[in-house]
Amino acid sequence: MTPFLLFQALLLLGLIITAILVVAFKDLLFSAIAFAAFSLLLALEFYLLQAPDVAIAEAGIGAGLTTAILIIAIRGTKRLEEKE
Amino acid sequence: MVAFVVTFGFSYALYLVLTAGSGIAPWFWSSQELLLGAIVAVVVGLAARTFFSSSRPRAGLDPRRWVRAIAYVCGPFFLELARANLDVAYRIITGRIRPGIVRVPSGMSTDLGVLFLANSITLTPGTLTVGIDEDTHDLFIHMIYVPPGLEDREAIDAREIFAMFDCPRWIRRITE
Amino acid sequence: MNMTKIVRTTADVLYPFCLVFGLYIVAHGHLSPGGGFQGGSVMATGVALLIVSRSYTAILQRIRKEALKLCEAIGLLMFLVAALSGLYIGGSFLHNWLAGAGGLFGTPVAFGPNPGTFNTAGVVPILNLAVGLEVLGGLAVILLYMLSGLRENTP
Amino acid sequence: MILTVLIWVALAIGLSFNTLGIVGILRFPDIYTRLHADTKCTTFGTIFTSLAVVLYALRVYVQTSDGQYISLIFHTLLAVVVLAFTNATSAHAIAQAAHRRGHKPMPSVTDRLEEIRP
Amino acid sequence: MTAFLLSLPFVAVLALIFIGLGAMLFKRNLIKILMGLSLFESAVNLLLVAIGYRQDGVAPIFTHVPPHTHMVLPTVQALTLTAIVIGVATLAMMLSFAMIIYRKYGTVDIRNIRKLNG
Amino acid sequence: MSCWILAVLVMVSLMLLAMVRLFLGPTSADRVVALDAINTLVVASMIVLAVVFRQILFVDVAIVYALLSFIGTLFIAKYLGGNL
Amino acid sequence: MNLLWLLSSGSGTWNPLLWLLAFIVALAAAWFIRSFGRKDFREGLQQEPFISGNEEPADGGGHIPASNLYWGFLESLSGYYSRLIPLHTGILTDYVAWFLGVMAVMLVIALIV
Amino acid sequence: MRPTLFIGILLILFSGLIHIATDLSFGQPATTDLDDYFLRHAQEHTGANNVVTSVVFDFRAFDTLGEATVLFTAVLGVGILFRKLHPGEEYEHD
Amino acid sequence: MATLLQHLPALLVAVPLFAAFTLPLVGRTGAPARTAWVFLGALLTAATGLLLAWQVFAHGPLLYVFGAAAPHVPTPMDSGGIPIRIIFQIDALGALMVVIASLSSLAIILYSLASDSRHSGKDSFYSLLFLLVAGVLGMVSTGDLFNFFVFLEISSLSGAALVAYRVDKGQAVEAGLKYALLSTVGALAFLVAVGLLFAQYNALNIAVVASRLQFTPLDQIALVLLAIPLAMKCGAVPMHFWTPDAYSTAPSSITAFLVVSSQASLYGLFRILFSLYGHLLEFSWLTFGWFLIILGVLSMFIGVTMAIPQKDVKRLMAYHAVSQTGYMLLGVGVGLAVLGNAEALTAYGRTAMAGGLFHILNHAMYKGLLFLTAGAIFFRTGTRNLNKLGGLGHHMPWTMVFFMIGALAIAGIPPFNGFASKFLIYESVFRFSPFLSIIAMLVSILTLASFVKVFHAMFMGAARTEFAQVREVPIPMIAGMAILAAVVIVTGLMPRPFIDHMILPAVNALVDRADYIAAILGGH
Repeated sequence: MTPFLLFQALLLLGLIITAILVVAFKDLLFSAIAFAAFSLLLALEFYLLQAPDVAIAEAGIGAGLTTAILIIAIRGTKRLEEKE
Repeated sequence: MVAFVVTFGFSYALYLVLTAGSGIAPWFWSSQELLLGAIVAVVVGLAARTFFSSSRPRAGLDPRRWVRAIAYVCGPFFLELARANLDVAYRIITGRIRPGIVRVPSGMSTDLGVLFLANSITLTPGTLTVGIDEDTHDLFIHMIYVPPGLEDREAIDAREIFAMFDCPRWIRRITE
Repeated sequence: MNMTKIVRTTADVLYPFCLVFGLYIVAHGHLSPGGGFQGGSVMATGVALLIVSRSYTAILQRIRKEALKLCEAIGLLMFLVAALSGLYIGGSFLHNWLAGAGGLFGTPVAFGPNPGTFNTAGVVPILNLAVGLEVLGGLAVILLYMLSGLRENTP
Repeated sequence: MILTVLIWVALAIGLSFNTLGIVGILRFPDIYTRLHADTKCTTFGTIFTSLAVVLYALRVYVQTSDGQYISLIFHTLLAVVVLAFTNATSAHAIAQAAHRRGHKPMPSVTDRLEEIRP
Repeated sequence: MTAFLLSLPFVAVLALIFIGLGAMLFKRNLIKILMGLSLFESAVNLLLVAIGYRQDGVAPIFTHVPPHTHMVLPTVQALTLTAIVIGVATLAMMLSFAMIIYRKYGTVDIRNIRKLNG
Repeated sequence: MSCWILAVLVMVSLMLLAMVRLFLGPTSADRVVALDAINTLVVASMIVLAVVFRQILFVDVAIVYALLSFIGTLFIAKYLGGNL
Repeated sequence: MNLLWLLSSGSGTWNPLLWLLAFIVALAAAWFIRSFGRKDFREGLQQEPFISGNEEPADGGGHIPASNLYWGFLESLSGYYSRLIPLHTGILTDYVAWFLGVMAVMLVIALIV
Repeated sequence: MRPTLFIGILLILFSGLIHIATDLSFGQPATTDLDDYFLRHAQEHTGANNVVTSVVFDFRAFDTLGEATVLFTAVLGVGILFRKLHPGEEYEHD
Repeated sequence: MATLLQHLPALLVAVPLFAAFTLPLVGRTGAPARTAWVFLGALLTAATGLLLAWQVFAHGPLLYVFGAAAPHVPTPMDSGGIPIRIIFQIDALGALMVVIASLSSLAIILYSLASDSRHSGKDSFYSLLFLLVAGVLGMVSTGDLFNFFVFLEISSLSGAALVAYRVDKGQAVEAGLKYALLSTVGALAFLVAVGLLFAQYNALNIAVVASRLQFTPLDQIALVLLAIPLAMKCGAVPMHFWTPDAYSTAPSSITAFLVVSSQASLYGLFRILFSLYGHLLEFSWLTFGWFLIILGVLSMFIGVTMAIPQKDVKRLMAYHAVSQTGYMLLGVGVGLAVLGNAEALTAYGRTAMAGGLFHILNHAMYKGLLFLTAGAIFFRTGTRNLNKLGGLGHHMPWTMVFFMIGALAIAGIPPFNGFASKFLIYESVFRFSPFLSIIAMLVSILTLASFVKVFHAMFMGAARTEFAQVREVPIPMIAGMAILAAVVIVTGLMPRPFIDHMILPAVNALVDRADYIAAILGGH
């Protein structure tokens, strides 16, 4: 159990938690926020896997612009999911 | 034109900071980086001159302001920041809070000044800029601990919320 | 509607910063992490910063959509022309004919770890710039289009 | 040697402030006070961790006089400055949006902003 | 157990793929479905990067590289870059579709978007 | 050297803690606060990881991060304020 | 010449030329029969057509709409269609589910067989 | 009925795709000749220190052209969706 | 000129891309300039494609290495015998698809110059059309897995955008969304498979991966993940639901090219199954051969039975497209099922595959023609509802003739080209399994019945007053339809030269996997 592995395990745990949060939230805005957090952690994971190019791309495109267009789309539609 | 020069200078300085250490030992920058930085700065200057330094562009030409800005960030601002953090840490640990939103006339006339003051306030002593009156440049500040008696006053002078230094004056000297 | 003056001023200050940093990333794409996409997306974020800090009508007076579209088209055509230039020289489509040939970008680099100089890598910096321009224009125009759609969605 | 100790100290300060910030986020009762904890403590903690990195780079630079550590220092400083700047502004933006949305500062003694905005 | 730990990123990839697919199958809201798609996309990106990782490798950049012996595989990173940009393009377009559908149909519930059937 | 990786481990754990607020936060603004905290921590850990990996150039990623995740926060704030 | 036209499948052959010839012959026959018609026919001279003793409804009313064609076919296969058409729900999730389902089935087949 | 079916589909898919996690070894790629070629020759062939960039813009530059095209496609697609229709431009009458 | 001929595979993609990239700039100068530019682009694209195909059929497979100093040497000297760059590998099968795409694109662009002349957003429309063409051309000529993915995305994104072109009522957008989402999910599954293959063999070139393939469980997963999305994209039955939606709401010219696009996916499917995974053990041949056969039979039968009750003419034709795709899957599936059996392969396997591949060409032509006639009807009458149409034969004689040619061809009436390919399929499949052949014939009969209905509903009957203003469509539309009709008649009357010089080489290119690999890696 090297620190690297532990670190990665924690990070991947965080990734999975945020992914579940993205799906689980009923409010789409919360989902978008969780999605931004997911992108952040994913970029950190890329960084950890020695892929800085990908990390920058994920940072710029995933965390920044994807959140932006998600928010615009949520504004353009409805914020709350319908009840089942 | 002035706006372009200011933006050009800012961009060039930024680029030089980014590429510092690129040169061979006695030189900080290699010649290529200097040239490329100039090109980049010209492009950015053309593209961003109407946004950067939209108000009072001539003020940006004064080098003393830049020096003062750096000095302010390293000196008074950082110390205030440290103090504020100790304060907030104390509040976090003890949970002793008394929050409220107060009105602070900033007395700044330029946008940049308001920005600096607002960000200083947000980062420094137990305070957070919540709103701004667009015309009078009055700031609405959320304080984590409103000292008893302060909440009754209509407006609070900006100097009172900084503990050690007269930050508004510093900012005024930088930006106005 | 606008956001507050503080945010607007921040956006104004950060906009040249984003552009400089994006161009830095684009220009150093062959030396440091980054490249066309990354730098382009950073620059596009700079534009997005302006877009978010103002209302849609206000931003259309400051930024021209046509200019961004032109940026995109120029980037793409630059890429294609650089690709076809390899064909003209006698190699193939997308042949990196500048690399190692001397001249502006043709300085060969030493093998192994080295600090790197800017004027290497042949066509790669040109392609980086092309893609950077394209991504800048493309992402910004997408945002503007979606915002324009937003205005029609709200009654 | 002194630099090493300083690095340790800076790192410890940074980490403890980061921790305090997160604890504050979890502990404080309403959005504005949480913003206080977030903006100030994590920014301050990051400044100190970055300071540790800067000190480390300085130490290595003194030993090896390798130009890349200069760029490490500058880039770290730039990152911190940008982070502080954007954190402050985004804290303001969030606070303003929350207030406009109608989140009252829950335990509060006064709310002057409420008075001018119907 | 050790093997499991060593292939942790792949486990995470698998989990993310199924979270994304689950969102696409069980959610009714179009935006949520697109978020699930995006999660799937991210999982694929993570898979691509993870298969290129080498134990103790360094990033494949020769500028200021520390004196290591081996680097991680560059090709998959290049592929991932392409995939990321393709992903954001796809997502932007599909979100625009969703906005227009809301404008025309007044709903983003997937059960009601079925004028074309039979 | 291990102090750096320890610091990163602590920061990743803190991210997981901040995710609690992301999950709990009653309003979306609280969640944005948590996102902001995660963002700051990611930048900090990226800076530290650059030292861990001895890859100086990795700090660029941190700058991109600090610069770009701001845009997502602003979009969310604009949406929350009802301005978008 | 023959090779150019002849299409062989290994067990049978087909010559499009012959079919073309047959068509041409048929056309010729048709033309031939048509030439027996009255030369003095003009538009509008003919009687109004009758359908089952009734006059033809005006303006294409005698045209049978497409839905009414093959009514008997659809009726006799109604059991089949009542199962098949509801499968085409138009719901996006179902589309994805069918895709994933086929993928799952093939995955099992590929891994087990 | 339907959710059960979906869960079944996902379970079967999972049982198949679990091989991704069990068969691939993290950190030890099986064969690396292509990437070793890139790592060895990228500097000499393209003069770029960043091998990823040299792959993206030289060895696999055609993918990059395609990717830029995808972004262009998305821009055109979004534009075509939000375009202003001519007055009276109508397509479907039923 | 000689050098340009040498670079044809690159120009094949570069010309439509160039046209697409410049169109937004050219379009600003005015409508005539745009029309001229579009026409020129279409002409050049088609010319490039046909020239390239001619080269391939005359001189054998073409290789093109992107970015190399010598574009025709697949492996550089210092790489140890592996290709490192993206390689276009166009053999006879690819050339067949290039011919199809070139011919249809020319006809379709000609047609759409008139049919879409009154709509807004034309710059983007033609740009996207060129991008779609470029995507399809790239898909059928690339020899690289990831590059295939990229072109798949280009074609599906531009296709989705074009499907949603008629935004005013929202149904087109719904169809576009469905198309885009399913394509994206499929493409992502494809990408996972590419990742799995890369993780094991560290190669992306199809030939290299094929030469290294060991058929581990991961390879089996990758096979499924590669094959199913492509089967979905070509509209095979349990995953065909997007097809009628997208085909019925898109502009007709686009629909005609979407057919070609889905056949490019079919090409990808065949390429994966034969060239990449062609050396599997025999049971897997049988498995995947039967997989194709079952998909084919299901597609044929369900497609045609779903077509009969339709009221929307384009939706009906879309179901027929599904049904016709079944023939191709059936023919090639029989070939795959007997791939390990050399005797059966020579006896009827190759014939079946020839039928299937010939059907691809024929189907693209006559189905394109049919969709274009449906578009012509819609262009003049403004409705696609069969119950509202009638008596149009009085006003639109040319359209009626073209429709008749297409309908007879799709129903497999001699001497049109549909019969030529169906004949090959019937005869060879009968020797494989008589039952399948009988189903195929039954489906053909049902197809004829269905088109009799359409013909009756659209063209027969007395002239109606509400269509009194309807005239024949403009010349460019007739020209576009005439090109396709001419190809239908020529391939119908003279199938033999096509079979001998285009289809059988394509069949051999599929079956002889070693040649495909040897073209890249050298030796046998």
